[in-house]
Amino acid sequence: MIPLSSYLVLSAVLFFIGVVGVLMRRSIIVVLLSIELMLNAVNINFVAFSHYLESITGQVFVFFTLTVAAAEVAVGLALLIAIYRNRRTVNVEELDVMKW
Amino acid sequence: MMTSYVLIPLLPLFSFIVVGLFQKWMRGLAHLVCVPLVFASFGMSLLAFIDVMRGGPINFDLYEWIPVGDFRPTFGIMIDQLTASMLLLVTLVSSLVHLYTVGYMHGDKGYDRFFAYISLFTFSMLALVMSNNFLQLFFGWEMVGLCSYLLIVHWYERGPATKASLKAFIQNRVGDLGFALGIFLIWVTVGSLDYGTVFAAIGEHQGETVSLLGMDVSVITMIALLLFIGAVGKSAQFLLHSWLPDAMEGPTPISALIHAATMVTAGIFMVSRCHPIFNLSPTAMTVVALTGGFTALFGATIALTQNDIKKVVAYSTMSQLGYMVMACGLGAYTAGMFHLLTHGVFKALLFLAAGSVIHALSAEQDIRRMGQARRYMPTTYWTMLWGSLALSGIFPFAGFFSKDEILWQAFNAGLLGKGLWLLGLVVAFMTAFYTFRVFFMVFYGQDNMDKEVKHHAHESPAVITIPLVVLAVGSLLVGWLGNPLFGTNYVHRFLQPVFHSSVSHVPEEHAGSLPALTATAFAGETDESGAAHEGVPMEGAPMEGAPMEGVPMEGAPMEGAPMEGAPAGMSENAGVAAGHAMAAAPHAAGAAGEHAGGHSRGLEMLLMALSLAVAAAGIYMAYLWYYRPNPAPAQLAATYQVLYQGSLNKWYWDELYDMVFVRPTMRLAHGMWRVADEIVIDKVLVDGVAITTRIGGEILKFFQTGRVQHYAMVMSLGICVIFIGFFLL
Amino acid sequence: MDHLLSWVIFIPLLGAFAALAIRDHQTVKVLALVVTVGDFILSLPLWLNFDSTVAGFQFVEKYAWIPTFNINYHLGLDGISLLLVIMTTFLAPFCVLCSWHAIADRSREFMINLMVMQTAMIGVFCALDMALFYVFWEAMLIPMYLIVGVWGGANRVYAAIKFFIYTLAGSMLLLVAMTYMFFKGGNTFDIPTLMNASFTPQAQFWLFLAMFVAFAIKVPMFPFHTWLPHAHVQAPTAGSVILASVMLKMGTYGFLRFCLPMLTDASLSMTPFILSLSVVAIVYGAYMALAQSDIKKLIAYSSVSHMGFVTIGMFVYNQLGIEGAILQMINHGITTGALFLCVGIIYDRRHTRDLAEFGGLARTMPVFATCFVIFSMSSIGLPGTNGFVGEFMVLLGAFTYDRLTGVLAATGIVLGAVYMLYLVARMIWSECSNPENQKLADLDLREFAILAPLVLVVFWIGLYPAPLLEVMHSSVLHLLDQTGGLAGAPVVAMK
Amino acid sequence: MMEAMFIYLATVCVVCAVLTVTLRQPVYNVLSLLTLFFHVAGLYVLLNAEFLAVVQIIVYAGAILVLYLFVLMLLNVRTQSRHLHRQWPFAVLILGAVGAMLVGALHSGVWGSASGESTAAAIHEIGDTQAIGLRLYTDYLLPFEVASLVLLVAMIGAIVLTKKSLIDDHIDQIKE
Repeated sequence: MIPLSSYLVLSAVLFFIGVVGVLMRRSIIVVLLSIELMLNAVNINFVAFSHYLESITGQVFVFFTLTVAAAEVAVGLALLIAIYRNRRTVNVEELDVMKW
Repeated sequence: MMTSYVLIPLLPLFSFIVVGLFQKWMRGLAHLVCVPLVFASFGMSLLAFIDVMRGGPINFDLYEWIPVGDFRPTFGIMIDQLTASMLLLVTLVSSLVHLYTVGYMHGDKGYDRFFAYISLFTFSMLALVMSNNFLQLFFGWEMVGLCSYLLIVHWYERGPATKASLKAFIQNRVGDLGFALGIFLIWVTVGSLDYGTVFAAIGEHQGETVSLLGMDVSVITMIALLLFIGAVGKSAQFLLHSWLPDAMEGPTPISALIHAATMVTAGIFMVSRCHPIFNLSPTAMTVVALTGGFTALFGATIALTQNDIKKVVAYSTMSQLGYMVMACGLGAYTAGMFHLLTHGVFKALLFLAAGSVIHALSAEQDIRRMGQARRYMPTTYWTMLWGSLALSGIFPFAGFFSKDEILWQAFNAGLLGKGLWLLGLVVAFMTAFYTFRVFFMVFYGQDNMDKEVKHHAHESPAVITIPLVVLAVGSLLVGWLGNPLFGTNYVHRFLQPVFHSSVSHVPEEHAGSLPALTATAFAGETDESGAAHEGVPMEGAPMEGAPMEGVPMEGAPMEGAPMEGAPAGMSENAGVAAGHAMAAAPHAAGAAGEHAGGHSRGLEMLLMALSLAVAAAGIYMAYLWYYRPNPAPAQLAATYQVLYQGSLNKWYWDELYDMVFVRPTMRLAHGMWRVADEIVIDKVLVDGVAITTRIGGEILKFFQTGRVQHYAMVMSLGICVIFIGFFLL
Repeated sequence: MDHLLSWVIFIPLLGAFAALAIRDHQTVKVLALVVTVGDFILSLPLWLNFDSTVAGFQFVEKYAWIPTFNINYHLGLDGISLLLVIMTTFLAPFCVLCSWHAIADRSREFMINLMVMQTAMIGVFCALDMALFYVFWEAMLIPMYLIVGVWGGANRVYAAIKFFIYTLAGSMLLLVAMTYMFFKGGNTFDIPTLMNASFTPQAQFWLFLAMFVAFAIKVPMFPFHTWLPHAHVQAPTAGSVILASVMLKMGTYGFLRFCLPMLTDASLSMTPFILSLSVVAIVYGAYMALAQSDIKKLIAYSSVSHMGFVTIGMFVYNQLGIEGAILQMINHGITTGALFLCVGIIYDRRHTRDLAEFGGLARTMPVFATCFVIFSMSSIGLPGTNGFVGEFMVLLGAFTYDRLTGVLAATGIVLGAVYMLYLVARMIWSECSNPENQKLADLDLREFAILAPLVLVVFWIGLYPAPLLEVMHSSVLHLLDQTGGLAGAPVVAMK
Repeated sequence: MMEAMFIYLATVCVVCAVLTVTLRQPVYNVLSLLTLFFHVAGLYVLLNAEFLAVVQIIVYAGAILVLYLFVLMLLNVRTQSRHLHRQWPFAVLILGAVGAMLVGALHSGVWGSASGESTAAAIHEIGDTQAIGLRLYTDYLLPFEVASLVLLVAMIGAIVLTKKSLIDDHIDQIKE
């Protein structure tokens, strides 16, 4: 029997890889991909808990996460395209107008 | 009927309101309103005077002014003998000055305004003297100050007038501050501001002290001194004197009315009014006497060398006020008041005459550029002569009687009194000298007038000369009222109820307590100062040859309560008062008896002759030096350069005040504003907080790179810190 | 009439809403005048129907507002606030009138601001719920901020921001104190209830400190006063009048309404501190006024000095002092408001407030000069004018409580005369040498209509203040009762 | 057997995740993420969540990642010479440390035991899909509807953001 903690550890590892990805990549696309990764890590948690705590609610929540992820991708990519059109770049570092 | 006396002050107030509101449409006709009303006021004062003489004091309240808890000061009217005599003086001089103004101010741009103000002044002065409590006294006190201010600044376009007005108001305010503090202390001590209550109760607080700069001072002394500070300001006594000469920037009628006859005497009036308080404090009395004496000398020394005709008269006013204050300080209130009344008449005359000269000589005020003026203005010449004689104290003019009265009282008042008597004699000499110096320089001497001025020189019109003549006659006659030699001393007889029964205005039902309190007043004096001066007022009686009746209490409350009545009254009053009365009664009787003796009369005659001689010497010296051009004064001035310059420059008090008060204050104000307020508080402290915030923001803004990954990184760091903290703790 | 108080408060606001719908500037001005005059007339029954024998609140209205936090729409008047409300409504028409021509730009918006302002000001005095009080208290800032910031002088933005942030910073502390009192005082913001709540001495100390800062800034007490000269100088005339006459009273009113009855122990222990600051304010304000060459700044500093008398009067715990303080609040409102109106009148003509530019106005503008001198005398505290009555009562109260305080405060009598007469001498008297001053026109009918009623009030209060004092007695005695009946407070010997 | 499966799936997941984050070419990133998604679906199967496993593949692999690929191709972004952010060593270091701590904590933690009603047997009885559906359309009906709204908004947002003419018109308007 696989202990719950294995899933949790796996999920944590994936999540942190995702965070590192958000922090270290310059391309918006990869940043967005890292966010997907993080969402998936969370999903694993949900499902694992759902299984081990014997409650179907966890799976329902994954369903919602999926919805949010889809929406996020749609808007995120749309923004990406808009940015690319205006700035001709997908480099996060160059997008720094939000300062003093 | 009695309440109708409220009209005495209200008539001038009414004319002020009418003229003030409709000034624009008056067009030089203000006198049609003011003059009749002020004469009506004078008439009513006469009625009141007669009423008081027959029926005793009148005292009633109009309404409560500031009713708060126990503090219930009123506007009220009290006419006792003291007030009645002041009323006559004020309304008489005011009426005459109103009349005089019609001629003097004719054609002036502010003719109507001027009338409005002198009406307001008359109202204020009447409110002051007719008050029955300290707060209304203060009301009148400040209001007359305001009127004085407004009238000094009448010709506001002249720079000096503006400055003089400022000076007058502020110096008066300093005095008023003392006065106000005195009132506060009275309230705290006695719990009332009503004259009757205060004077009745003040004796019970004799032992109490307040601490002042670490010293314990008797509360009564403190009250007396604080009140006296007010008198110093208003009556231009030494230290707060320098506004009075400067106030001569105002038109001459107000110099006569306000700065000679009435307002400036308010201080003496107030001290006399508060004599039950002053009597209880020998310390305060000494201070008062010394201040008065010194002021008399001080004013006289300056008057010797002044060249502005009005300034000379102004300094002489100061000097004469000093006399009166001195008299009060020696407890000779009657003498002080007598001199106040006579001085009011002849000084008003002198001012008005001087004004007439100025008016005739196209506003020339420098006596060095006058001379031989008698040729152009005989009436003015004669009236001024009478005024000068009165001021110099020449028999039989008013000044002679009143001044000698004061000197006689001083002579009888112990060692201090003897010193002051000597001083008074010196001042009398100086007075005679400078008065006639002016007189001779103006009316005789060398004709130094400008051609242009001489061309226009003329006798003043009747509206000006009539008041002069009236006052001249007055200055001849009024002294006889207080004549100690022939007939009755009416002034003493009339004022006696006031100064002998400090609570003459207390309603009838309290009459029983009067003798005891009277005796208290006596006792406070005789015990402390040890002088016999209060015995003096009774000397009018011995003259009459009716020793005991000679304490004729015409005032109703005292009726039937002469000396033998005193013990009866006393028995009803236990406590300290009774004890004092016991001690005082024999003394008073003794004093009366002593003066019945012939030797004091002979002495008095001798002293009179002496002072007359001194005055005559002063006049003669003036005659020698100034009747014809004479180089002697100039030589003398050159020899004693220091003294001459000192006197000419008023002993540099203006400069001193400028250096000690005015400049440092202004500099301190500017400095404090620039440094403390603008820089330290505003810029450093208040704006400093804002600037610090801003600097903080300026530094922190560099953390806001606008790059989302930096933000995320910082966020991660935060999480990291939380984690580490979580695991470590 | 039911809900009279609510009507008095909200009629100006309704007027403001009505003005929003009107485009024409002239119509809005007339509307504003009608509304303010109507509001004043409406407020008179408050006084006439006021039962001066009752110590508690009258004309009370109480409805639940935010039940979650036990916040009520609770209004009422007592003898302390009644006169302040009347004064506010009395002065409002003059503010409208004096802006008639002076505010040429966006006058419609200005009038709307004035009316909103009035609602908030009256609301502050009437609110009996701290939350409601706070709402009005803060609501007042916004129109004032706009009045100074939009219609002010050259440096208006700086002044407006300074004024706003400074007072807001104080208000924050008030909010904190209020919140604390809410929780410790039995989950209520109700002022009459909180007056009976007791807080521990230590809590009182901190509450007092927080409220002190809030109110001291508003008064303004030394050394929190520096926003005042800036705001006054920059504000348009109506703004200055409101600022000086009404807004400064909010601070002192706050002390009377909150600190004295609710935080009795702390008030008592802080009294020496407050009295010292007040004495400093009197002397310091006078000195500052002496150094000014800008007329408005001079009057602004004189306000600091005069408000010192008010704060002294409140903290001497006797009837004379407190009633004197309330009366002095009214007097200062009338007198200083009138002085600012006067300055506005000549500013309209000359567009300068520099003292050096003036002189000899008595010649060209005699009626104006007369009014100005009268108001100056009132400011100096000459007997017969309103200034004297309040000042004398306060000083006598102070002297009764503590001799030294009384003596030091009394020096304000002299200093006040010095700077005010200096102003009068430079402006009204002296030679009319500046050619620009020689052709000045005297007051027109509108300006005369502004000043004449104020002159009458000056003399009325000066000579017959009894009607005003009468309504205070019960409330003030009640307040003294709440502070522990300190009428016979310790008399400290003169040092 | 299950353990072996888990180890395989977990290892591949971690490797793919690392590759996703580190590879230079965006296409490779997407492809490795795709692989990861498949393996996560495998994990779901291990956890008896067959329905979610399928949804994972359909939505993530089938829709989302395809969308990414489309965008990549649409934009044709050139590979950058420097694909890592300057702060990457810090990020790795700090987050590695935190991650290690967290992993340690999770690993050694004691987790609650089963107590719910949705046991494996219970789910088996009606089927995974139906179990989710029952819950979704009863207890979570409102969130479900809100989710649909979110999607709608996202859709409209995406259209508005990407519709070239709209933005340009707006910009033109501003410029005018």
